[in-house]
Amino acid sequence: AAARDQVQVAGSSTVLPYASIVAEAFGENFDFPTPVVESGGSSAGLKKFCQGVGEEQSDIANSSRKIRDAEIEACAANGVTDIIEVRIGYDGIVFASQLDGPAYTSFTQADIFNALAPKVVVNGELVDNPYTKWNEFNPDLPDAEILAFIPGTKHGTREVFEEKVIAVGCEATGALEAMIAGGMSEDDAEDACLAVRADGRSVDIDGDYTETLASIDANANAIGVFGLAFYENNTDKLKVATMAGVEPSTETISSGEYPVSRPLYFYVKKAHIGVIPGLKEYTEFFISDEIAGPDGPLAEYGLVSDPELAATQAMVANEETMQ
Amino acid sequence: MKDNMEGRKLVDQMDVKFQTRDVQVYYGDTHAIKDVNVDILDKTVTAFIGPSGCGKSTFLRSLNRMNDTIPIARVEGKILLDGEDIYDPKVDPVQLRAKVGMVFQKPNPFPKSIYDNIAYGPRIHGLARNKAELDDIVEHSLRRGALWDEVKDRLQEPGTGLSGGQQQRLCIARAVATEPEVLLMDEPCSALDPIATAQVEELIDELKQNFSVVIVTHSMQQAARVSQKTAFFHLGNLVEYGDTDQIFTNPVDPRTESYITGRIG
Amino acid sequence: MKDNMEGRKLVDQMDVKFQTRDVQVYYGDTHAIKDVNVDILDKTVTAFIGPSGCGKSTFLRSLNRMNDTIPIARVEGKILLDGEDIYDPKVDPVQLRAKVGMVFQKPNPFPKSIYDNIAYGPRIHGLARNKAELDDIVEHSLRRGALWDEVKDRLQEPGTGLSGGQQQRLCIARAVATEPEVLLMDEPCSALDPIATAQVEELIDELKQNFSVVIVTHSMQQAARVSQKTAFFHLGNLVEYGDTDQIFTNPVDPRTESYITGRIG
Amino acid sequence: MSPLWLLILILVLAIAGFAIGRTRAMASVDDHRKLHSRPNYYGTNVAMLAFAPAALLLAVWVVAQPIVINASVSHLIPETSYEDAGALNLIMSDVKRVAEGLDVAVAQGALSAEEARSIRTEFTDVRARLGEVGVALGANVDRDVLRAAQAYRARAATGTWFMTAAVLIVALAGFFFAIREARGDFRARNRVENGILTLLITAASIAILTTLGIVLSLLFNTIEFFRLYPALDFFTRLEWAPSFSGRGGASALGILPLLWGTFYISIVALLVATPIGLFAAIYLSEYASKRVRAFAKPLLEVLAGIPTIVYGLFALLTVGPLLVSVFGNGGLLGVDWMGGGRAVMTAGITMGVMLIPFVSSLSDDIINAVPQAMRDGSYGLGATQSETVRQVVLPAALPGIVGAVLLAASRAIGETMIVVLGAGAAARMSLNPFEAMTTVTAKIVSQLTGDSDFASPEALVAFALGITLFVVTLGLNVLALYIVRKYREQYE
Amino acid sequence: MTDATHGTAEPAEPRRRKASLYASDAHTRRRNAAEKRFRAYGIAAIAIGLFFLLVLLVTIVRNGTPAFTQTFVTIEVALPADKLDKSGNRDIEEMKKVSTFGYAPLVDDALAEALAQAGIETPFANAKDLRQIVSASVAAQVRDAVLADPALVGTSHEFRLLAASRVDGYMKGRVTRESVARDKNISAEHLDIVDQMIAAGLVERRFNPGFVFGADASESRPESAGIGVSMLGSFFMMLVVLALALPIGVAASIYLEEFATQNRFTDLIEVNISNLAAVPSIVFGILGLAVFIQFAHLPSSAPIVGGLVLTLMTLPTIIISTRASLKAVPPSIREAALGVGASKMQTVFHHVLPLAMPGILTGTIIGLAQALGETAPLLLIGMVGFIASNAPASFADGFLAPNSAMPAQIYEWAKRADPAYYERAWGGIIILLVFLMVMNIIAIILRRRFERRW
Ligand SMILES: Nc1ncnc2c1ncn2[C@@H]1O[C@H](COP(=O)(O)OP(=O)(O)OP(=O)(O)O)[C@@H](O)[C@H]1O
Ligand SMILES: Nc1ncnc2c1ncn2[C@@H]1O[C@H](COP(=O)(O)OP(=O)(O)OP(=O)(O)O)[C@@H](O)[C@H]1O
Ligand SMILES: [Mg+2]
Ligand SMILES: [Mg+2]
Repeated sequence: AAARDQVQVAGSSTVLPYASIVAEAFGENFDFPTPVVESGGSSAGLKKFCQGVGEEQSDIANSSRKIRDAEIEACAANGVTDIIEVRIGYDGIVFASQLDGPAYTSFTQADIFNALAPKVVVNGELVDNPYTKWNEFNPDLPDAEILAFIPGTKHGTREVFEEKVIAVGCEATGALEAMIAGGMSEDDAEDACLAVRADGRSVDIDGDYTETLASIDANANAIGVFGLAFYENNTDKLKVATMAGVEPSTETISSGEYPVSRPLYFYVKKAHIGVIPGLKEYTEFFISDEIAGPDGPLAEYGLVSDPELAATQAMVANEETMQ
Repeated sequence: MKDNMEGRKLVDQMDVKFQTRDVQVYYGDTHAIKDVNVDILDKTVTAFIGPSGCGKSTFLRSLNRMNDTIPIARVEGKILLDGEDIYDPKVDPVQLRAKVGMVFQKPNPFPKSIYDNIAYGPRIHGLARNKAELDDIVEHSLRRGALWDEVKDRLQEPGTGLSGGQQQRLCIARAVATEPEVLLMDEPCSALDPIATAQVEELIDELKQNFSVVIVTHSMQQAARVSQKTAFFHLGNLVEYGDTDQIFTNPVDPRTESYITGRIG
Repeated sequence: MKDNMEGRKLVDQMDVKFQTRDVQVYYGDTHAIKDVNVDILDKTVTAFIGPSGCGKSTFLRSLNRMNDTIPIARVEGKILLDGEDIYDPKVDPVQLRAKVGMVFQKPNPFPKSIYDNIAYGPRIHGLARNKAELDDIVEHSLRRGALWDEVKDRLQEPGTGLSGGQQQRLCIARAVATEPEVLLMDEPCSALDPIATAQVEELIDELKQNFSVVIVTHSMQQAARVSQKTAFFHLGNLVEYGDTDQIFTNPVDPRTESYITGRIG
Repeated sequence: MSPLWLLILILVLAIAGFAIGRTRAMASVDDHRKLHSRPNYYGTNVAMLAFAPAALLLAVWVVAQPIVINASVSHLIPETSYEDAGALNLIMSDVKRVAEGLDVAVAQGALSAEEARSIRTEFTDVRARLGEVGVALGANVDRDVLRAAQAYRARAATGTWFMTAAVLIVALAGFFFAIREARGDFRARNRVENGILTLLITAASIAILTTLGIVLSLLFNTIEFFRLYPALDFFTRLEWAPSFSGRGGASALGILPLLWGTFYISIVALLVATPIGLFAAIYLSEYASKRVRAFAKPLLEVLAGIPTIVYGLFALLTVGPLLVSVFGNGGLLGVDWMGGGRAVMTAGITMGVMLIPFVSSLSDDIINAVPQAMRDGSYGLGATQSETVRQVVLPAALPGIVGAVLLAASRAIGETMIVVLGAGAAARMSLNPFEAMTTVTAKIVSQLTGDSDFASPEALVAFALGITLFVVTLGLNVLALYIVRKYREQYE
Repeated sequence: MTDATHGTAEPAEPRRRKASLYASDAHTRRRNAAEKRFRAYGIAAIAIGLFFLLVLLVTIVRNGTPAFTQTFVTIEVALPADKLDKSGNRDIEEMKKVSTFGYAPLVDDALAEALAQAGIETPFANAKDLRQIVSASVAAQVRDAVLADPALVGTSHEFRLLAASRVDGYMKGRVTRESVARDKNISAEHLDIVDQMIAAGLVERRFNPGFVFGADASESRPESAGIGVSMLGSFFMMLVVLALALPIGVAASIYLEEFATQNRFTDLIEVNISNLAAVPSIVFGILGLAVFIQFAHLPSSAPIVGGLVLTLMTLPTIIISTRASLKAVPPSIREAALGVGASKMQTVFHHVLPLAMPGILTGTIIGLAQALGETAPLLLIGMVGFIASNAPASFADGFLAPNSAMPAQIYEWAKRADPAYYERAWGGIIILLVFLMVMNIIAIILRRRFERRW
């Protein structure tokens, strides 16, 4: 078999747009061939990545979450030990509704929890969620039927949604306390907090944001969960909701004002650096200021650039691996 | 409508079943039947004889519009059944075929049980009110087809597993079961032994009491035995038609004579 | 190997073509042929007669192993062709069938042109060196099958578009074209008019100069005319086998007599 | 000689053999009619014997040689440098990579053949040299590895040499053997046909191999899954709710709601596709003019070629809202059965449309193949065309039609996109066909392409789902086979 | 109809005797009504099928046709030597050091210059703000042109540049002034400029060959994405599928239907095959990844692997349909051939197979259609994602070099955020369907030739 001459990347479909922008620019500006960026999910990408070291193995795994310990172990078992972790920036997670739909302007995490949790606190008591309209628990919200399209359990976004929205809301509304008071252990209660109602007002979307968008299109009152980049490309159809009064944007997210976001990563196999042509160059190019900086094409597309980019650049330059 | 009136006018004898006027049948460009005019009488057995390939089957099939199923076949002229033009657009070929039954030259049992083969016609025509009646019809028909004794123990076995002659009798029984007014039989005894042949001939005799039977046969003896009228076809033409006795003893056309005495084929 | 030796021992007369010993044929549980022992001679026409459904076709088909194609059929006993057991695993049924040709009871032309129907056998057996030779074979075979005059202008038309009798002759011509040593004919004249029948009988006569012919027929007259040996089957048993003259004039078994005189069927 | 060239060589030999065998057979008799088989069979026999065994040997050799050499070379690695078989394995893959790297380097001229044989880690940075030619190495090359790699190359070269010799010998042996056989009385046809039969059997066993492959590629991960997640829960739990937050066993991964959704949606799809497809087939083959048929049939087949994503969007944007406007709250019927556009019905109907050609086209061919004599027999009894079709033609065509419907059912079970977009992602066990449900297949895809930890039960469950679905459909197929056998009717 | 004109209601009489042929009795009328109903069902079935087809096709065509045209901006771009080739000796290696980031300002300036020449006022102080009018790919386009012909340096050259997707969307009516209000990628001022540029003939919408023949592009520049390369990927995969699935499928069917004696082993194969048809396609992807890539070490993302996986996936379809049509050939045909001394093999290949051909071809058509439109298994063998390879360099490369496939490309596009990709996805579907039709036409013609009744 002839030697492979292009960088092979696999993994998260959330990172894919950014990776493809970089790969394209890389192919245009370097003598190396354009890297191949496969999609298929963080899980599949990391699995491929951890399959082993060698020419037939992939060089980079894109991931919309941090690699897990179990995965690092699995990697090590296959001889993949030296891994460089590169954080490329943050992905903002926003709520948006139809352009002509009601305006959701004063959301808090508690509102979302009240709307979507199976059990909520009403008058200090934990009851089955009785709400059918938003203004039933928050008069500032529109008089509209509750219908939310949230990421399905396959998506990493769901985890962020659960932890940064639902869990926070659970605590804020006092539901967590009520559960513990009702005799649940703390762990169980935290678990129970994360559930969503199953009566059809909360709809899981296993597909992509385009599917959520199509669903929103068909339901005037509905709100959906999107990535910031996706929203910014579809302002002609979507109206974004504010969270705790803050409108999501690359600025508010990078400053931390807007609370719901998650870091995006890619992982590089150190053993391949220096042998796969262009690997190091691609890695450095990805996080260069020109690309990943606040004025680069990635930010333009919707990536919240990492304030600590310089540290990451230094780490890559030194090929520092995870311990 | 006009055709219809004309048709009715033509009926002068009450015992004429089929009248055909200038019938032509084409297969694509082949002219298989030419100018055939024949009156087939009721309560009579008519035999069609003639060398192989002369058009007997073709003509027979045009009497109950079975030629409709051959895309390239085309029938011209007029065929009247009881004075009504069977090619009239108003005529439902289904009803026609219920009246004019047919036994084909090649036995073609359905891939069903023997019982279902026979019961098929009565069922679709609603001839039986209940299962018992249907059983009766099946038994009666198989008996008439001289097959009952051979198959009475295996009525549920497939009809396709019968011997050639048995299949032929099955098809006869199947045709008889629907009680048609006219029965067209294309060489019904070709695969039968003399005894079975005799039984079928008996059946034909019995049928003619009430109905009209047309039979294609290659056996002069059989034609002479069972028919009252005989039509001799040659190369698509109806050469001679008349009383069987007369045809066999004193044919008018030299071709008929040659055929009967075994000189042309 | 042992079978084979034994087989050779059994050959005492040099002109025996087929020897069958205790042949049984079953269709599933049906015992269709029981204990048939018969010696079929070379350069002789043997007629199989018997009532419909008695097993003539079944036995005939077991002579060239056509029964192999019916999954439920099972043949037991020994059938020797020129002293060799044709059911021996070493025997290639294909070669056997090339030697022992067959005309089936129901005409079954290929859905191909008339020419290709005839030419198929010669082609696969490599009987013609070139197109001209093949043309010759086709013409010759069609002539022997008494069909040439009727189809010579339409050789490229499909064989399935022929009349019943024509199809039968086509199948005869097709079988003859491969020049088999033994020809098994299952009611070859059932759909033929007397003249065509006479021509086929002539062909049979001609064939017997060199080959062996076995013919199933329901016509006593035909059996008497063409055959030298006659076998009479009844309910799966070979009731009587002997010289045709003797069978027809002086049958030994009462059943044979009843059948020939038309009393049992 | 490289395997490819060797293959070409024996192919040439086979072609020559064909011509020679043919000629020889013809020359061996005075009249070619005396040949047992047609001359081409003799030629083919020679070609076959010259080619097939040699090619087979070549294939086996190409696969086996690395394994054998691997085993012999691994003895060169001192036992002190690894702890277990796994570690040795790793080292050996390094050896192979170095050996291949040296090959590449030689091929690219970065190293001379002599250098490749003799370089030493003490004097050369092998990793760097190989990196120059683009060969990925995991670590610096140590002395033993390089020595082993060099041995590996040497043995591989010897092996290739032997292979060339052996393959050529076998090819020539077959060639001459068959040439000698090419005589008039030889049963060439039987030999060739046996060869073809072998090919046919091989083709048929590919199905078995595929099955085996599927089972094996799912099995290990399935076992791993059941190590992490109790099998009893998986098979009996009525809830499907994978969780994300690393809460361990808190995920509910019961297959039953998924299986229920699979069958519900498939049945709706079949209820749509079978009657429409069957009636379309009947109309096309029995009633339609040649013209209409020639035009409508391929058009319907386009339905099978439209990418499923289009159907998915069609379900989501058109069928779903339409159904809601009929069955939903404030709909035409004034009932409130349907909450949202995503429902079993939505996906089922859309999938049914996609499956129409599976039923219609295949059935049409089968119905068309029923002999005309069957129809004639029925018409002759005064049956109408529809009676003929229903009672004679369809029963005769039944086995084929069942095959077509089964194929459609299979497709329905295996479909993802329409389910995800039409029926939703939520697993539910309900009888209401207007509720959202999901299928096993959809979940296999989503768990495989999701973001969860690949070593977690949430990701591994995809494999268990796959194998379970496999077993379930196997059972259904056995049942179908049994039923078809029972009702099979054969004409003529 | 007949019954209507002669509709004298006679009592239902089970045995019709001497009734006129012109008048049908009640029973016949009932049967004829059933007949008409039956026929109507047939017509209705076809009508339903064709109706859905029509709806789908109209949707596809309506959504997809805009993808075939694209908005272009035609301007002169000055290529100053001091920026592009500082050393001045036209050394390619040297010139390559200037990246697209270096070229981008040239295009900005050229735009400003062109506007000035056309007398269009811009509200922007900075030429860089004009960049949003043209595609992000233009810098690369100019750079490629310069590197291909270094003599251009120091001159001015006219380029036809792709307009940005927002501008294109404005031309196509997708982007409106209201929607632009909240869009950070373009502003109303840009649209004003574009309006004037149209008037000045600098901007035009024309057929876009790049869409049909080009390669994929990244998320940020939908205007330069094309389906051509993935079409080649599909083409090479279909070659593999056709070359393997058809012969193997037919061979397996022949064995099972004509030669195999019925025993446990053949039952096993039979059940296996129908079961394989029910295996979700993604599982074939798992198999392909394990067997072809990890075990056999074939390259990942390669059409050959995709072809092999799709072959395995298509086989059951072809086998099932082939077997059904072999079964439908009447036994008398086989007997006829065996009777003249044909071997079983000859019987099958000379008579049975040609008669079964229509069904085989139908299976092939449907199987290939399925294979051509399948995405899920490709996901696992690395053919879905951003694989912006160029057209394969050689025939062998077509099988081995990383490539995507049409359905994967469409699937990817459909997921992307920019609505311009949505239109391209539908456009891709049109091309996929055309590809499918072209592929099937031969089979359909062949099938018609083989069709006959006996
Ligand atoms: N395929 C079959 N399956 C089951 N039974 C069969 C099959 N073929 C023939 N039989 C039965 O075997 C017996 C002998 O049949 P065979 O066809 O040999 O009769 P035959 O003597 O040729 O009669 P005919 O003169 O009517 O052709 C009959 O009872 C028949 O029903
Ligand atoms: N389907 C067909 N297509 C074309 N020609 C046909 C078709 N059927 C019959 N013919 C031709 O029409 C002529 C008459 O055929 P027909 O079947 O009526 O003869 P027949 O008198 O019944 O002969 P037989 O006694 O042999 O059955 C023959 O020349 C025949 O070849
Ligand atoms: Mg006839
Ligand atoms: Mg018989």
